[in-house]
Amino acid sequence: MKEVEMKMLERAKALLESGEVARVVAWKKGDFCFDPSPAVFESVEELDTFVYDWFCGANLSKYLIQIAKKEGKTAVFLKPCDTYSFNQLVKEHRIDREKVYVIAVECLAKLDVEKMKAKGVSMIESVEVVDKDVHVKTAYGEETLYKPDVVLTKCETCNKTHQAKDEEIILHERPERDVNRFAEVEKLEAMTEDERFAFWRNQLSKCIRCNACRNVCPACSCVKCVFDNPASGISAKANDDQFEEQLFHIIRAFHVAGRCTDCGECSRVCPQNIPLHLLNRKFIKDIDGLYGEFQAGETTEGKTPLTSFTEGDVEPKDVFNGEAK
Amino acid sequence: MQDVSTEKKEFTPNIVAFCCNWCSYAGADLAGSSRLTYPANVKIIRVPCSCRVNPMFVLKAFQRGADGVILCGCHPGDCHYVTGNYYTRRRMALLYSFLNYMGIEKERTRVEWVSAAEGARFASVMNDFVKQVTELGENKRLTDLRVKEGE
Amino acid sequence: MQRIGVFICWCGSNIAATVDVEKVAEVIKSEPGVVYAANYQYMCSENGQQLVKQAIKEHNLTGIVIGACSPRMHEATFRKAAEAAGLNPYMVEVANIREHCSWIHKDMEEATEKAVILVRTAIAKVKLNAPLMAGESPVVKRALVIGGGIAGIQAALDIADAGFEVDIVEKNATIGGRMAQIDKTFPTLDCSACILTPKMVDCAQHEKIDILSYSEVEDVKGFVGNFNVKIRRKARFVDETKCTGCKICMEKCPSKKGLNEFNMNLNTRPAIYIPFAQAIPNVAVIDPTQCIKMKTGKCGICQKFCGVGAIDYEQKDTFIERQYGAIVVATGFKPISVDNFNEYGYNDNKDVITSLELERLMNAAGPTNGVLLRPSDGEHPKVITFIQCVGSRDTSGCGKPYCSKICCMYTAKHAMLIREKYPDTEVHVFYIDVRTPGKNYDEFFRRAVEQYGVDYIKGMVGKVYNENGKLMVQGSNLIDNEQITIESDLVVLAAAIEPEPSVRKIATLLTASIDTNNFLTESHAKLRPVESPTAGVYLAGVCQGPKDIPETVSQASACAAKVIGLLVKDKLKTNPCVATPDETMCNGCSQCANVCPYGAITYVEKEFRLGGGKTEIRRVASVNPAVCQGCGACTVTCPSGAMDLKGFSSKQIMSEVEAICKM
Amino acid sequence: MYRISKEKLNDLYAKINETSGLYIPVKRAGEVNYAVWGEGKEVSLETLKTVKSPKSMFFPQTENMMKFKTDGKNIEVIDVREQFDERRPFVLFGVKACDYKAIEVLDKVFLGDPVDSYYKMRRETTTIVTLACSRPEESCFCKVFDVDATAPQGDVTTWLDAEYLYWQANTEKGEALTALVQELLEEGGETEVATQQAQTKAVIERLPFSNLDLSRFTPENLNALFNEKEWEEMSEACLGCGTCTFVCPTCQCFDIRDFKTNEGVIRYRCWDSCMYSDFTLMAHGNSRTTQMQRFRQRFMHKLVYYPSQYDGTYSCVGCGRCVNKCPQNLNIVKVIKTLGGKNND
Repeated sequence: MKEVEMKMLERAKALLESGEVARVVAWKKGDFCFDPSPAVFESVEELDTFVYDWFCGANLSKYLIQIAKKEGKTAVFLKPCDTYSFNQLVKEHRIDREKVYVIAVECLAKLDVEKMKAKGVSMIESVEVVDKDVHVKTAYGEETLYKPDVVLTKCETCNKTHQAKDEEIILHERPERDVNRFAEVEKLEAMTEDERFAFWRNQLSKCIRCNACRNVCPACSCVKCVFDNPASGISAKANDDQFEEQLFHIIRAFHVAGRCTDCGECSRVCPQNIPLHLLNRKFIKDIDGLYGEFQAGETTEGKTPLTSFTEGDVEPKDVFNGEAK
Repeated sequence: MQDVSTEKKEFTPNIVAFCCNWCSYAGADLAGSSRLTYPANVKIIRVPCSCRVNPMFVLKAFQRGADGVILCGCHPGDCHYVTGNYYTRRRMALLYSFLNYMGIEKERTRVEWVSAAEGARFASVMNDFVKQVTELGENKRLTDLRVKEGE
Repeated sequence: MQRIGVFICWCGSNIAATVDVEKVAEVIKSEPGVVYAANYQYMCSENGQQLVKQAIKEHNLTGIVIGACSPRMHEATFRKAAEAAGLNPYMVEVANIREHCSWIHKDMEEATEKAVILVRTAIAKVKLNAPLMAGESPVVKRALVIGGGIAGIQAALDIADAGFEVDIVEKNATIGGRMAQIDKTFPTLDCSACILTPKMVDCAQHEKIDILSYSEVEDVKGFVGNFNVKIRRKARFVDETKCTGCKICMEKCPSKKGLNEFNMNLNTRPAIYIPFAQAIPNVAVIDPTQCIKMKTGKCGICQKFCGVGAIDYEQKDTFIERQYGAIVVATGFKPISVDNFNEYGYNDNKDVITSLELERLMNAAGPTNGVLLRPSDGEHPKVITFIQCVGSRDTSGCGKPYCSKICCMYTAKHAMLIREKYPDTEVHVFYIDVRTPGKNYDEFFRRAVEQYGVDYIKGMVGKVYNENGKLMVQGSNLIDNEQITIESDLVVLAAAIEPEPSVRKIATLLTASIDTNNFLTESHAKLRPVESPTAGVYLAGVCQGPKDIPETVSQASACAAKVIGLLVKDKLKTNPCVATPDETMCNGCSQCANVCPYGAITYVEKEFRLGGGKTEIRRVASVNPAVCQGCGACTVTCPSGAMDLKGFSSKQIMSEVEAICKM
Repeated sequence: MYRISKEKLNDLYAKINETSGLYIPVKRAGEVNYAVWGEGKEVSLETLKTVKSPKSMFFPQTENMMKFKTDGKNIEVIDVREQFDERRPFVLFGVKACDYKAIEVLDKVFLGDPVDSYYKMRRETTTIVTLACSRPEESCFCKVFDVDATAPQGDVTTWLDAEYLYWQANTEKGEALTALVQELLEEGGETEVATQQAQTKAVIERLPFSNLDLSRFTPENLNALFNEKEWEEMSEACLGCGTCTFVCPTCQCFDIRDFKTNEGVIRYRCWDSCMYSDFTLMAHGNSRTTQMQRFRQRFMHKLVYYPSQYDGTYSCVGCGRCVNKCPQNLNIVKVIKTLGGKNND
């Protein structure tokens, strides 16, 4: 990762120096080794704090909606999953593709510090990854964690490849894996209605309506969200009732259905660790199963499954009768 | 309701039916002019096309205590607006499947295509849906308890 | 503050017998916002409307709710009444307490309770209604008639006579349609060509009519008053402006094996041809599948002989675009394929023919010059058996469920003509019922039976088979309750008719709805029978439903009257219940345009103030209110709810939901 | 000082529950939050940081303020505070030192003039049992705000080690609660507690954020701080979500909204966040139109405006929840380090 980071830094410097781009969207160092933040660098000097490490899980594409409107070209480092969001935003005319210089960077899965802490590691001082071993130095000593246990949930089943690039910095190809991203959805589908209801009640009752999932979501790019708009008839600032906990997440999932690229940011940012990606994945799974495989963000053109149809589409009642598959 | 209410009988579900103006609403009119009966707890909201029905409306109905929501439109291919019901079909197939995934009883939601000529079918669909929801009982999972506060 | 007036109609006893209308009015009086509530026997009557008007004025009402029959019935009536009293017509809502309440419930208490809820729901909605103003759009004073059969011809002539430009688009090389193929017409037995061709000539000569033959509608954009139509002028390989119709090319053409479509493929024609003698335009056309020059590159005889140099083998399809204010669809019909009916042996026996084929065999300009000779051996048939309802009233799935309406009459006509011309011929007709409603129709049928001695047999035919060169027609005689077999020389099938298949494409282009049998749907079966639900589109002839020539002509003239009524207007009022985006919330994602069936949504770049002196340019949706039909597909696609529908706003519908759920 | 063996804690909870409601860290669907105790619930006192702070005991995320009952055209106003008398007293159990300090911060706002009767009622009928920290982590910086994590105040203070919960009443309310559960308690624990306190203090000294410099956050520097150009850069990654404000134990902003019921209207208040774009939306427009302005507001309030109003008390207690939970790793520590004073470098 260090090697990749150096190459990225080199390119960022070169692009800024040459004036080819006016700014670079990337990550900057935090106070620890595990808390980088998205950042905009506008000069070579600012790049002092540039970082690209195992904790750069944030999807930078949504920032481009505003940033790319600024004068000049913007360079951005995008991981494979981020490129889908980027394409979807280009498709929805939220980003002018011409104004962005996309540098595709390798990912190899990012780490989730909360999962590491949950393994009992605290006072982390440094982290090094060698293959599937995560070597952690802490104030209390050294520990080694098994990487697949502590990657971000969104990285667990990721098989995405770069869909947009003007150039790439990839030193290690992530091997193609045999993963089923719908396994958890299938598990829920196999439950009874009562069990599913109990599962989601339990999860959604934790929701504090902080809107982190919505605000981080690249598909939630509305100028004004219905939930913030008193005129919409469903706006609310808190979940005053269990119904509202459900309403918010149902409507949000529906609004991004067919547009959600499964970037998994919603689950990453949820302070209560609600597996929100399982909501969006249900829509993705249904769309794939009922209307043919569709991956939002693969292209920057064309209609989405919910803005298209075929005359022979499955009838809603047959979805339940199992005749649809 | 104070003035014309009757004392609480056994459970009668409250059903909201969204009907498109051109086919299903006309079908309901035909059911009426043919004097075909269906339970009074079905209440119809007229929309220009089934594609006007936003999932928000469906959820709003459940929030306010509806026990079942049924959406009726022209038969696929016969939409007055050519393609409206095709979008409805996809939207509602996905929405209802999703609600069920959240643990909401799938029997509470339905989509039916009823043409202007199908008065009898309109009545029978409503009778059947009311029966189905009655068997299911009260909507407890997707209702807002505040709504009935003070009753 | 809202001042709502509520009017509960008794509809005589239609509502009042099941709903306690007085109680409803009484209960509703205490609803917040309601300042006036009344009930009356017939709200739609002159007096009832007067009551509404008076109350609006006296009580200064800001909105009214009528509890009455379906809004599909009288919404327009009450809107007009409101407007007359100075209230915006869109401040009216109708609670359907008849079709959706009194007529379907028996228990008075229950029905009354429901009526109250329905009225409350309408009140909840009307409180959120906004006064709407109908927009205006200009009217292009030109009409398009699609189809050049008798329906199209009649409509075009009537419209043109009123002084408006009309274009007839006909997919075939000539106008005339099915009627041109018919020999005689019932019930008068006058010669079809004799009454049709003068009308065809009138069309050709009318200064207001432009005939675009051998052309098809390719694309339709726009809306009532302002359709933009793209028309494909198919390459006929003959310059229409030069060809004089001299027919030398037809004589010289060495390829003469093309099937003559006009004669129902019963004989052949040259590769270059004029469909029939009276064709309009009287211009040849080359069939590229038969033309030797076009298939092999060698020949070119017609070009050599054409005195005016009209032949152009290189001709390509061309496109023209024209604007129209109104469109008449008159695409007509075709007989169904009888391939599905193996039992009648049509495909196996040359002497089993359809009625339209018989028309050509009887016609002086037909393949046999009007002498009735059977196709197999050219002999005079001595015994002819007609079979009616082939594919009509057929619920088996092989044919059509509807009655084709014209077969009884034309079969009687055929039988009569044959008996008249060849009295030695025996004519049998198998029928299920004989349907002859119409002026002088039954008399005509009776003449066939009584004067001409046609043998009508009530019963169905089970099988037609060939035995020693004779066609054995095996059927049942229901009157005598016996199975019979008739040894026949010729069997004529009265095949059902169906809409010309190209109508599907036309319907899609026009966004006109179509029924399960592919007939175009009229706006109202009784009260608006010639209008399509798509504004500005009118229906004439069989494309709308089976009908005979007089009916077709009536409908065509009715269409013309409607079109004239539209074209005389300089401007049209548009439906104000259209989608409208809140630009401050729109993010220009294009999802709405993706689902709009009318192409009513476009995008514009607009500058918005962000506060702090900053501005931002954003791409936002813009709806053409004259094109939008108000379906609302876009509103649901828009996640931010920036797109809303006037008259059926999200807030209105949700308030209705709330009112309904509050039981 | 008393102690109770950890095995008997459930009995303790049950005993308290006999007379009072018990609000205690409970694990649900993997996360620990304060919740009303009940038999079978998984109590997790060991959890250092509940996701939400215990402030919701006194200042719930949503709270009904009054109701309007409509009947035809008549409206009746119902004061929900009249139902307060029927409410059970509560014991808030397991409050960490930082969170207890946060309650003091809230008290200044809600119990100062004008008194918030809703808050006051809840506060008065609640007995607070605090719990000392024994294993602080890198995101903790309560020491910066003079909080002693090893000796929290409250009506009762407790300490937890591998075997026992140690118990010491501080107030009359605390004594009363002690009397109630006396039968479950035994004497002892001073030595163990002292040892634990010493150990924990040593860890706290070594925490990376324990020595942040706040010296620049004074009323005199208000304008200078407000106009710092760093706000722009610090806030550029801010999503404008409400996570920091909703997990914060001292954030106290709320909105008042109406909900339409079948019978009328419920007027309730609910937490609001200054990070939200429409937080300052008023009839005339919005006075904070950029995320930078909102971001600046939050930290200026915590570190400058609040202390100016309340005798220098900061409205941050160093619990570190925002450090852990911000989706993009922005937090008050980064603000303090950037603007707080020279000694932060």
